[in-house]
Amino acid sequence: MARISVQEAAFDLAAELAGFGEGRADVGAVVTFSGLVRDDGGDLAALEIEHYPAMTARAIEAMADQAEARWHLADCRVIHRYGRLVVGAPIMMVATAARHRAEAFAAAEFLMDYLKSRAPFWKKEIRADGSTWVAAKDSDEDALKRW
Amino acid sequence: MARISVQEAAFDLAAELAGFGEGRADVGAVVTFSGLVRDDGGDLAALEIEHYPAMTARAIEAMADQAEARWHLADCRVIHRYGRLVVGAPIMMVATAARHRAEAFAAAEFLMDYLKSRAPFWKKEIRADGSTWVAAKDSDEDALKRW
Amino acid sequence: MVEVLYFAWVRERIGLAKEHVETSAATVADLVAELAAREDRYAAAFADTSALRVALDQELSEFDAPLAGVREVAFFPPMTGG
Amino acid sequence: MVEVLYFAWVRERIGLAKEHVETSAATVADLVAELAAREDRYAAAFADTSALRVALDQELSEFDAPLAGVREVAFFPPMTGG
Repeated sequence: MARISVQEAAFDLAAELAGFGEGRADVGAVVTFSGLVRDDGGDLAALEIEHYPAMTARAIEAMADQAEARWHLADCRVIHRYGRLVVGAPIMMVATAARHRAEAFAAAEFLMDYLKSRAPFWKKEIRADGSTWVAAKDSDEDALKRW
Repeated sequence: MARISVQEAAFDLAAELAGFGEGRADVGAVVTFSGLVRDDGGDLAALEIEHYPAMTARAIEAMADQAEARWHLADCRVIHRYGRLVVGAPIMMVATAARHRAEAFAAAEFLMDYLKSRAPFWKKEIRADGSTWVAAKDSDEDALKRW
Repeated sequence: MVEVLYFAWVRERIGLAKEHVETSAATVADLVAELAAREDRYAAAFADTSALRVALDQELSEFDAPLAGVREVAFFPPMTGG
Repeated sequence: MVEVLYFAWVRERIGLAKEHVETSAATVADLVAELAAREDRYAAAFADTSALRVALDQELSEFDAPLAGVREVAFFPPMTGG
Protein backbone atom coordinates (compact mmCIF):
# COMPACT_ATOMS: atom_id res chain seq x y z
CA MET A 1 0.00 0.00 0.00
CA ALA A 2 1.24 3.45 -0.94
CA ARG A 3 1.99 5.89 1.84
CA ILE A 4 0.71 9.37 0.99
CA SER A 5 1.53 12.57 2.89
CA VAL A 6 0.12 16.01 2.19
CA GLN A 7 1.89 18.42 4.47
CA GLU A 8 3.09 21.96 5.02
CA ALA A 9 6.32 20.86 6.68
CA ALA A 10 9.55 20.31 4.78
CA PHE A 11 10.65 16.73 4.19
CA ASP A 12 14.05 15.19 3.77
CA LEU A 13 14.27 13.13 0.58
CA ALA A 14 17.29 11.26 1.88
CA ALA A 15 15.61 10.38 5.17
CA GLU A 16 12.40 9.32 3.41
CA LEU A 17 14.36 6.94 1.22
CA ALA A 18 16.27 5.24 3.99
CA GLY A 19 15.43 1.58 3.54
CA PHE A 20 12.77 2.19 0.86
CA GLY A 21 12.35 -1.02 -1.17
CA GLU A 22 15.50 -2.49 0.32
CA GLY A 23 16.01 -5.93 1.78
CA ARG A 24 13.25 -7.51 -0.33
CA ALA A 25 14.00 -10.37 -2.70
CA ASP A 26 11.38 -9.20 -5.23
CA VAL A 27 12.53 -5.60 -5.68
CA GLY A 28 15.13 -4.91 -8.34
CA ALA A 29 14.47 -1.25 -9.07
CA VAL A 30 13.72 1.89 -7.08
CA VAL A 31 12.97 5.20 -8.81
CA THR A 32 12.48 8.52 -7.08
CA PHE A 33 11.47 11.91 -8.35
CA SER A 34 11.65 15.10 -6.37
CA GLY A 35 10.42 18.50 -7.48
CA LEU A 36 12.10 21.68 -6.24
CA VAL A 37 11.10 25.34 -6.45
CA ARG A 38 12.86 26.76 -9.53
CA ASP A 39 13.38 30.42 -10.29
CA ASP A 40 13.61 30.99 -14.04
CA GLY A 41 13.38 34.77 -13.99
CA GLY A 42 15.72 35.47 -11.07
CA ASP A 43 13.08 37.44 -9.15
CA LEU A 44 10.95 34.78 -7.47
CA ALA A 45 10.47 35.44 -3.76
CA ALA A 46 8.49 32.28 -3.05
CA LEU A 47 5.93 29.83 -4.32
CA GLU A 48 2.58 29.70 -2.52
CA ILE A 49 0.79 26.38 -2.94
CA GLU A 50 -2.94 26.14 -2.26
CA HIS A 51 -4.77 22.82 -2.14
CA TYR A 52 -8.19 21.30 -1.48
CA PRO A 53 -7.68 19.47 1.80
CA ALA A 54 -10.75 17.22 1.68
CA MET A 55 -9.83 16.01 -1.80
CA THR A 56 -6.03 15.98 -2.04
CA ALA A 57 -5.04 12.80 -0.23
CA ARG A 58 -7.84 10.72 -1.74
CA ALA A 59 -7.05 11.95 -5.26
CA ILE A 60 -3.40 10.97 -4.81
CA GLU A 61 -4.37 7.63 -3.29
CA ALA A 62 -6.47 6.84 -6.34
CA MET A 63 -3.48 7.56 -8.62
CA ALA A 64 -1.14 5.51 -6.45
CA ASP A 65 -3.59 2.57 -6.37
CA GLN A 66 -3.67 2.65 -10.16
CA ALA A 67 0.13 2.77 -10.42
CA GLU A 68 0.58 -0.05 -7.90
CA ALA A 69 -1.79 -2.32 -9.77
CA ARG A 70 -0.58 -1.52 -13.26
CA TRP A 71 3.15 -1.87 -12.58
CA HIS A 72 2.95 -4.38 -9.70
CA LEU A 73 4.73 -2.05 -7.33
CA ALA A 74 6.20 -3.51 -4.17
CA ASP A 75 6.19 -0.08 -2.55
CA CYS A 76 5.12 3.48 -3.31
CA ARG A 77 5.56 6.76 -1.45
CA VAL A 78 4.18 10.22 -2.29
CA ILE A 79 4.74 13.45 -0.38
CA HIS A 80 3.34 16.79 -1.56
CA ARG A 81 3.69 20.06 0.32
CA TYR A 82 1.47 23.13 0.39
CA GLY A 83 1.96 26.62 1.80
CA ARG A 84 4.84 29.04 1.20
CA LEU A 85 8.03 27.52 -0.27
CA VAL A 86 11.28 29.32 -1.04
CA VAL A 87 13.47 28.87 -4.13
CA GLY A 88 15.40 25.60 -4.02
CA ALA A 89 13.05 23.98 -1.49
CA PRO A 90 11.60 20.53 -2.18
CA ILE A 91 7.92 20.69 -3.20
CA MET A 92 7.12 17.01 -3.52
CA MET A 93 8.49 13.55 -4.12
CA VAL A 94 7.41 10.17 -5.41
CA ALA A 95 9.23 6.86 -4.96
CA THR A 96 8.39 3.55 -6.60
CA ALA A 97 9.80 0.07 -6.05
CA ALA A 98 9.28 -2.70 -8.62
CA ARG A 99 10.90 -5.82 -10.04
CA HIS A 100 12.30 -4.18 -13.19
CA ARG A 101 13.54 -0.73 -14.09
CA ALA A 102 10.96 -0.15 -16.83
CA GLU A 103 8.11 -0.65 -14.32
CA ALA A 104 9.61 1.58 -11.64
CA PHE A 105 10.30 4.36 -14.17
CA ALA A 106 6.88 4.14 -15.81
CA ALA A 107 5.05 4.22 -12.46
CA ALA A 108 7.02 7.26 -11.28
CA GLU A 109 6.41 9.15 -14.53
CA PHE A 110 2.72 8.23 -14.51
CA LEU A 111 2.38 9.51 -10.95
CA MET A 112 4.17 12.76 -11.82
CA ASP A 113 2.01 13.36 -14.88
CA TYR A 114 -1.16 12.78 -12.86
CA LEU A 115 0.00 14.83 -9.87
CA LYS A 116 0.72 17.74 -12.24
CA SER A 117 -2.77 17.89 -13.75
CA ARG A 118 -5.16 15.89 -11.57
CA ALA A 119 -4.18 16.49 -7.95
CA PRO A 120 -5.90 19.61 -6.53
CA PHE A 121 -2.91 21.90 -6.05
CA TRP A 122 -2.50 25.43 -7.41
CA LYS A 123 0.78 27.31 -7.50
CA LYS A 124 1.15 31.06 -7.16
CA GLU A 125 4.45 32.79 -7.87
CA ILE A 126 5.22 35.55 -5.39
CA ARG A 127 7.46 38.34 -6.71
CA ALA A 128 8.48 41.72 -5.37
CA ASP A 129 6.31 43.39 -8.03
CA GLY A 130 3.24 41.20 -7.61
CA SER A 131 2.10 37.62 -7.74
CA THR A 132 0.64 35.42 -10.48
CA TRP A 133 -1.09 32.05 -10.58
CA VAL A 134 0.90 29.51 -12.58
CA ALA A 135 -1.09 28.55 -15.68
CA ALA A 136 -1.54 24.87 -16.52
CA LYS A 137 0.47 23.87 -19.58
CA ASP A 138 -1.03 22.12 -22.60
CA SER A 139 2.06 19.91 -22.61
CA ASP A 140 1.19 18.66 -19.11
CA GLU A 141 -2.35 17.82 -20.20
CA ASP A 142 -0.97 16.11 -23.32
CA ALA A 143 1.43 14.07 -21.18
CA LEU A 144 -1.58 12.21 -19.70
CA LYS A 145 -2.46 10.77 -23.09
CA ARG A 146 0.48 8.39 -23.11
CA TRP A 147 -0.97 6.40 -20.20
CA MET B 1 30.45 17.48 -14.03
CA ALA B 2 29.19 14.04 -13.22
CA ARG B 3 30.68 12.24 -10.24
CA ILE B 4 31.33 8.57 -11.03
CA SER B 5 32.25 5.87 -8.52
CA VAL B 6 33.07 2.26 -9.30
CA GLN B 7 33.49 0.49 -6.01
CA GLU B 8 33.25 -2.78 -4.14
CA ALA B 9 31.93 -1.14 -0.98
CA ALA B 10 28.25 -0.72 -0.25
CA PHE B 11 26.76 2.75 -0.61
CA ASP B 12 23.87 4.43 1.10
CA LEU B 13 21.40 5.84 -1.42
CA ALA B 14 19.92 8.16 1.17
CA ALA B 15 23.29 9.54 2.21
CA GLU B 16 24.39 9.97 -1.43
CA LEU B 17 21.29 12.04 -2.12
CA ALA B 18 21.64 14.38 0.82
CA GLY B 19 21.68 17.82 -0.79
CA PHE B 20 21.86 16.50 -4.37
CA GLY B 21 20.54 19.21 -6.71
CA GLU B 22 19.15 21.18 -3.79
CA GLY B 23 19.49 24.89 -3.08
CA ARG B 24 19.95 25.80 -6.76
CA ALA B 25 17.57 28.19 -8.49
CA ASP B 26 17.85 26.36 -11.83
CA VAL B 27 17.01 22.83 -10.66
CA GLY B 28 13.35 21.84 -10.65
CA ALA B 29 13.64 18.08 -10.93
CA VAL B 30 15.77 15.32 -9.42
CA VAL B 31 15.40 11.69 -10.51
CA THR B 32 17.19 8.75 -8.97
CA PHE B 33 17.33 5.11 -9.89
CA SER B 34 18.77 2.37 -7.77
CA GLY B 35 19.18 -1.25 -8.71
CA LEU B 36 19.03 -3.99 -6.08
CA VAL B 37 19.89 -7.69 -6.20
CA ARG B 38 16.63 -9.52 -6.91
CA ASP B 39 16.00 -13.23 -6.38
CA ASP B 40 13.35 -14.49 -8.78
CA GLY B 41 13.85 -18.20 -8.16
CA GLY B 42 14.16 -18.12 -4.38
CA ASP B 43 17.53 -19.87 -4.42
CA LEU B 44 20.03 -17.12 -5.19
CA ALA B 45 22.93 -17.07 -2.75
CA ALA B 46 24.63 -14.01 -4.19
CA LEU B 47 25.47 -12.05 -7.31
CA GLU B 48 29.11 -11.84 -8.32
CA ILE B 49 29.88 -8.81 -10.49
CA GLU B 50 33.05 -8.73 -12.57
CA HIS B 51 34.22 -5.61 -14.37
CA TYR B 52 37.05 -4.25 -16.52
CA PRO B 53 38.75 -1.80 -14.19
CA ALA B 54 40.74 0.15 -16.79
CA MET B 55 37.63 0.72 -18.88
CA THR B 56 34.69 1.00 -16.48
CA ALA B 57 34.95 4.54 -15.15
CA ARG B 58 35.82 6.06 -18.53
CA ALA B 59 32.94 4.23 -20.24
CA ILE B 60 30.52 5.55 -17.64
CA GLU B 61 32.00 9.05 -17.87
CA ALA B 62 31.40 9.08 -21.62
CA MET B 63 27.72 8.16 -21.07
CA ALA B 64 27.34 10.77 -18.34
CA ASP B 65 28.95 13.47 -20.52
CA GLN B 66 26.45 12.66 -23.24
CA ALA B 67 23.50 12.78 -20.83
CA GLU B 68 24.66 16.05 -19.28
CA ALA B 69 24.98 17.74 -22.67
CA ARG B 70 21.78 16.38 -24.16
CA TRP B 71 19.49 17.13 -21.21
CA HIS B 72 21.38 20.11 -19.79
CA LEU B 73 21.88 18.44 -16.44
CA ALA B 74 22.83 20.59 -13.49
CA ASP B 75 24.18 17.54 -11.68
CA CYS B 76 24.73 13.84 -12.26
CA ARG B 77 25.91 11.02 -10.01
CA VAL B 78 26.62 7.37 -10.87
CA ILE B 79 27.75 4.62 -8.50
CA HIS B 80 28.23 1.03 -9.64
CA ARG B 81 29.49 -1.78 -7.44
CA TYR B 82 31.39 -4.94 -8.28
CA GLY B 83 32.25 -8.04 -6.26
CA ARG B 84 29.94 -10.28 -4.28
CA LEU B 85 26.49 -8.87 -3.45
CA VAL B 86 23.73 -10.51 -1.44
CA VAL B 87 20.01 -10.50 -2.26
CA GLY B 88 18.42 -7.14 -1.49
CA ALA B 89 21.72 -5.25 -1.61
CA PRO B 90 22.03 -2.10 -3.76
CA ILE B 91 24.05 -2.76 -6.95
CA MET B 92 24.16 0.71 -8.43
CA MET B 93 22.48 4.10 -8.60
CA VAL B 94 22.16 7.07 -10.91
CA ALA B 95 20.88 10.53 -9.99
CA THR B 96 20.12 13.39 -12.36
CA ALA B 97 19.20 17.02 -11.69
CA ALA B 98 17.62 19.18 -14.40
CA ARG B 99 15.22 22.08 -14.90
CA HIS B 100 12.19 19.99 -15.87
CA ARG B 101 10.94 16.53 -15.00
CA ALA B 102 11.04 15.22 -18.59
CA GLU B 103 14.78 15.98 -18.85
CA ALA B 104 15.66 14.44 -15.50
CA PHE B 105 13.66 11.27 -16.27
CA ALA B 106 15.04 10.91 -19.81
CA ALA B 107 18.64 11.35 -18.66
CA ALA B 108 18.25 8.75 -15.89
CA GLU B 109 16.62 6.22 -18.25
CA PHE B 110 19.26 6.84 -20.92
CA LEU B 111 22.03 6.24 -18.37
CA MET B 112 20.37 3.05 -17.13
CA ASP B 113 19.92 1.69 -20.66
CA TYR B 114 23.57 2.40 -21.47
CA LEU B 115 24.90 1.05 -18.18
CA LYS B 116 22.98 -2.19 -18.81
CA SER B 117 24.52 -2.89 -22.20
CA ARG B 118 27.59 -0.70 -22.66
CA ALA B 119 29.39 -0.51 -19.32
CA PRO B 120 31.84 -3.41 -18.87
CA PHE B 121 30.14 -5.33 -16.06
CA TRP B 122 29.20 -9.00 -16.06
CA LYS B 123 26.87 -10.61 -13.53
CA LYS B 124 27.13 -14.17 -12.33
CA GLU B 125 24.37 -15.75 -10.26
CA ILE B 126 25.68 -17.92 -7.45
CA ARG B 127 23.37 -20.73 -6.33
CA ALA B 128 23.80 -23.69 -4.04
CA ASP B 129 23.71 -26.02 -7.06
CA GLY B 130 26.07 -24.02 -9.27
CA SER B 131 26.56 -20.65 -10.84
CA THR B 132 25.59 -19.13 -14.19
CA TRP B 133 26.55 -15.99 -16.08
CA VAL B 134 23.54 -13.74 -16.65
CA ALA B 135 22.81 -13.54 -20.37
CA ALA B 136 22.31 -10.14 -21.99
CA LYS B 137 18.69 -9.60 -23.00
CA ASP B 138 17.61 -8.59 -26.48
CA SER B 139 15.15 -6.20 -24.84
CA ASP B 140 18.07 -4.37 -23.19
CA GLU B 141 19.85 -4.03 -26.52
CA ASP B 142 16.60 -2.86 -28.12
CA ALA B 143 16.13 -0.25 -25.40
CA LEU B 144 19.18 1.62 -26.74
CA LYS B 145 17.42 2.28 -30.02
CA ARG B 146 15.09 4.83 -28.50
CA TRP B 147 17.96 7.23 -27.81
CA MET C 1 -28.53 23.06 -0.23
CA VAL C 2 -24.93 22.58 -1.28
CA GLU C 3 -21.60 23.72 0.07
CA VAL C 4 -19.74 25.58 -2.71
CA LEU C 5 -15.93 25.92 -2.56
CA TYR C 6 -13.65 28.13 -4.63
CA PHE C 7 -9.90 27.76 -5.09
CA ALA C 8 -6.98 29.76 -6.52
CA TRP C 9 -8.00 32.68 -8.76
CA VAL C 10 -11.66 31.65 -8.65
CA ARG C 11 -11.57 32.15 -4.88
CA GLU C 12 -9.76 35.48 -5.29
CA ARG C 13 -12.13 36.75 -7.97
CA ILE C 14 -15.26 35.86 -6.01
CA GLY C 15 -13.64 36.95 -2.75
CA LEU C 16 -14.81 33.90 -0.88
CA ALA C 17 -13.42 30.43 -0.16
CA LYS C 18 -16.71 28.72 0.70
CA GLU C 19 -20.44 29.40 0.97
CA HIS C 20 -23.74 27.61 1.50
CA VAL C 21 -25.97 27.89 -1.56
CA GLU C 22 -29.71 27.25 -1.61
CA THR C 23 -30.38 25.84 -5.03
CA SER C 24 -32.56 23.46 -6.93
CA ALA C 25 -30.23 23.42 -9.93
CA ALA C 26 -30.35 20.10 -11.73
CA THR C 27 -26.79 20.16 -13.08
CA VAL C 28 -23.47 21.89 -12.42
CA ALA C 29 -24.11 24.09 -15.46
CA ASP C 30 -27.45 25.21 -13.98
CA LEU C 31 -25.74 26.07 -10.70
CA VAL C 32 -23.07 28.03 -12.59
CA ALA C 33 -25.81 29.99 -14.40
CA GLU C 34 -27.47 30.83 -11.07
CA LEU C 35 -24.19 31.95 -9.49
CA ALA C 36 -23.07 33.96 -12.54
CA ALA C 37 -26.39 35.85 -12.48
CA ARG C 38 -25.80 37.03 -8.90
CA GLU C 39 -23.10 39.70 -9.18
CA ASP C 40 -20.32 40.90 -11.45
CA ARG C 41 -17.60 39.11 -9.46
CA TYR C 42 -19.40 35.79 -9.97
CA ALA C 43 -20.08 36.59 -13.64
CA ALA C 44 -16.35 37.34 -14.08
CA ALA C 45 -15.26 34.12 -12.36
CA PHE C 46 -17.63 31.97 -14.42
CA ALA C 47 -17.26 33.86 -17.72
CA ASP C 48 -15.39 30.98 -19.36
CA THR C 49 -16.11 27.60 -17.87
CA SER C 50 -13.68 25.94 -20.30
CA ALA C 51 -10.98 27.55 -18.09
CA LEU C 52 -12.52 25.93 -14.99
CA ARG C 53 -12.70 22.51 -13.43
CA VAL C 54 -15.36 21.17 -11.07
CA ALA C 55 -15.32 18.52 -8.36
CA LEU C 56 -18.48 16.98 -6.86
CA ASP C 57 -18.00 15.59 -3.36
CA GLN C 58 -14.22 15.69 -3.95
CA GLU C 59 -14.30 13.82 -7.25
CA LEU C 60 -13.42 15.54 -10.54
CA SER C 61 -16.56 15.83 -12.64
CA GLU C 62 -18.09 17.59 -15.64
CA PHE C 63 -20.26 20.67 -16.01
CA ASP C 64 -23.17 18.65 -17.37
CA ALA C 65 -23.17 16.31 -14.35
CA PRO C 66 -26.36 16.12 -12.23
CA LEU C 67 -26.31 17.64 -8.74
CA ALA C 68 -28.82 15.25 -7.14
CA GLY C 69 -27.44 14.04 -3.80
CA VAL C 70 -24.27 16.15 -4.06
CA ARG C 71 -23.24 17.92 -0.87
CA GLU C 72 -20.04 19.69 -1.92
CA VAL C 73 -19.27 21.44 -5.22
CA ALA C 74 -15.81 22.91 -5.82
CA PHE C 75 -14.77 25.23 -8.66
CA PHE C 76 -11.15 25.86 -9.54
CA PRO C 77 -8.72 26.44 -12.42
CA PRO C 78 -6.81 23.55 -14.02
CA MET C 79 -4.49 22.10 -11.38
CA THR C 80 -0.79 22.80 -11.23
CA GLY C 81 0.63 20.30 -8.79
CA GLY C 82 3.85 18.35 -8.92
CA MET D 1 52.96 -7.26 -28.99
CA VAL D 2 49.57 -6.73 -27.40
CA GLU D 3 48.10 -7.33 -23.98
CA VAL D 4 45.02 -9.55 -24.36
CA LEU D 5 42.36 -9.56 -21.62
CA TYR D 6 39.47 -11.97 -21.12
CA PHE D 7 36.38 -11.42 -18.98
CA ALA D 8 33.43 -13.41 -17.62
CA TRP D 9 32.87 -16.79 -19.32
CA VAL D 10 35.55 -16.03 -21.93
CA ARG D 11 38.07 -15.78 -19.07
CA GLU D 12 36.72 -18.97 -17.50
CA ARG D 13 36.72 -20.92 -20.76
CA ILE D 14 40.28 -19.91 -21.66
CA GLY D 15 41.39 -20.23 -18.04
CA LEU D 16 43.28 -16.97 -18.10
CA ALA D 17 42.48 -13.31 -17.32
CA LYS D 18 45.32 -11.74 -19.24
CA GLU D 19 48.29 -12.61 -21.45
CA HIS D 20 50.95 -11.01 -23.64
CA VAL D 21 50.54 -12.04 -27.26
CA GLU D 22 53.20 -11.70 -29.95
CA THR D 23 51.25 -11.05 -33.11
CA SER D 24 51.40 -9.27 -36.40
CA ALA D 25 47.66 -9.63 -36.96
CA ALA D 26 46.27 -6.75 -38.98
CA THR D 27 42.77 -6.82 -37.54
CA VAL D 28 40.91 -8.12 -34.49
CA ALA D 29 39.49 -10.92 -36.65
CA ASP D 30 43.03 -11.96 -37.64
CA LEU D 31 44.05 -12.05 -33.97
CA VAL D 32 40.97 -14.12 -33.13
CA ALA D 33 41.92 -16.60 -35.88
CA GLU D 34 45.46 -16.90 -34.48
CA LEU D 35 44.20 -17.45 -30.93
CA ALA D 36 41.49 -19.92 -31.94
CA ALA D 37 44.10 -22.02 -33.76
CA ARG D 38 46.18 -22.41 -30.60
CA GLU D 39 44.22 -24.87 -28.46
CA ASP D 40 40.73 -26.28 -27.95
CA ARG D 41 39.94 -23.96 -25.04
CA TYR D 42 40.65 -20.94 -27.28
CA ALA D 43 38.73 -22.46 -30.17
CA ALA D 44 35.76 -23.00 -27.83
CA ALA D 45 35.88 -19.43 -26.50
CA PHE D 46 36.05 -17.91 -29.99
CA ALA D 47 33.70 -20.37 -31.73
CA ASP D 48 30.98 -17.75 -32.18
CA THR D 49 32.26 -14.19 -32.27
CA SER D 50 28.72 -12.86 -32.68
CA ALA D 51 28.35 -13.79 -28.98
CA LEU D 52 31.45 -11.74 -28.11
CA ARG D 53 32.38 -8.08 -27.82
CA VAL D 54 35.82 -6.54 -28.19
CA ALA D 55 37.40 -3.40 -26.76
CA LEU D 56 40.61 -1.85 -28.13
CA ASP D 57 42.52 0.21 -25.59
CA GLN D 58 39.38 0.29 -23.41
CA GLU D 59 37.04 1.48 -26.17
CA LEU D 60 34.31 -0.77 -27.60
CA SER D 61 35.23 -1.70 -31.15
CA GLU D 62 34.46 -4.13 -33.98
CA PHE D 63 36.04 -7.39 -35.11
CA ASP D 64 37.09 -5.88 -38.44
CA ALA D 65 38.93 -2.99 -36.75
CA PRO D 66 42.69 -2.66 -37.44
CA LEU D 67 45.13 -3.46 -34.62
CA ALA D 68 47.85 -1.00 -35.64
CA GLY D 69 49.01 0.96 -32.59
CA VAL D 70 46.69 -0.91 -30.23
CA ARG D 71 48.23 -1.94 -26.88
CA GLU D 72 45.31 -3.66 -25.14
CA VAL D 73 42.66 -5.95 -26.63
CA ALA D 74 39.83 -7.24 -24.43
CA PHE D 75 37.34 -10.00 -25.29
CA PHE D 76 34.12 -10.51 -23.34
CA PRO D 77 30.44 -11.45 -23.64
CA PRO D 78 27.73 -8.78 -24.03
CA MET D 79 27.71 -6.67 -20.88
CA THR D 80 25.16 -7.05 -18.12
CA GLY D 81 25.57 -4.00 -15.91
CA GLY D 82 22.98 -1.86 -14.20
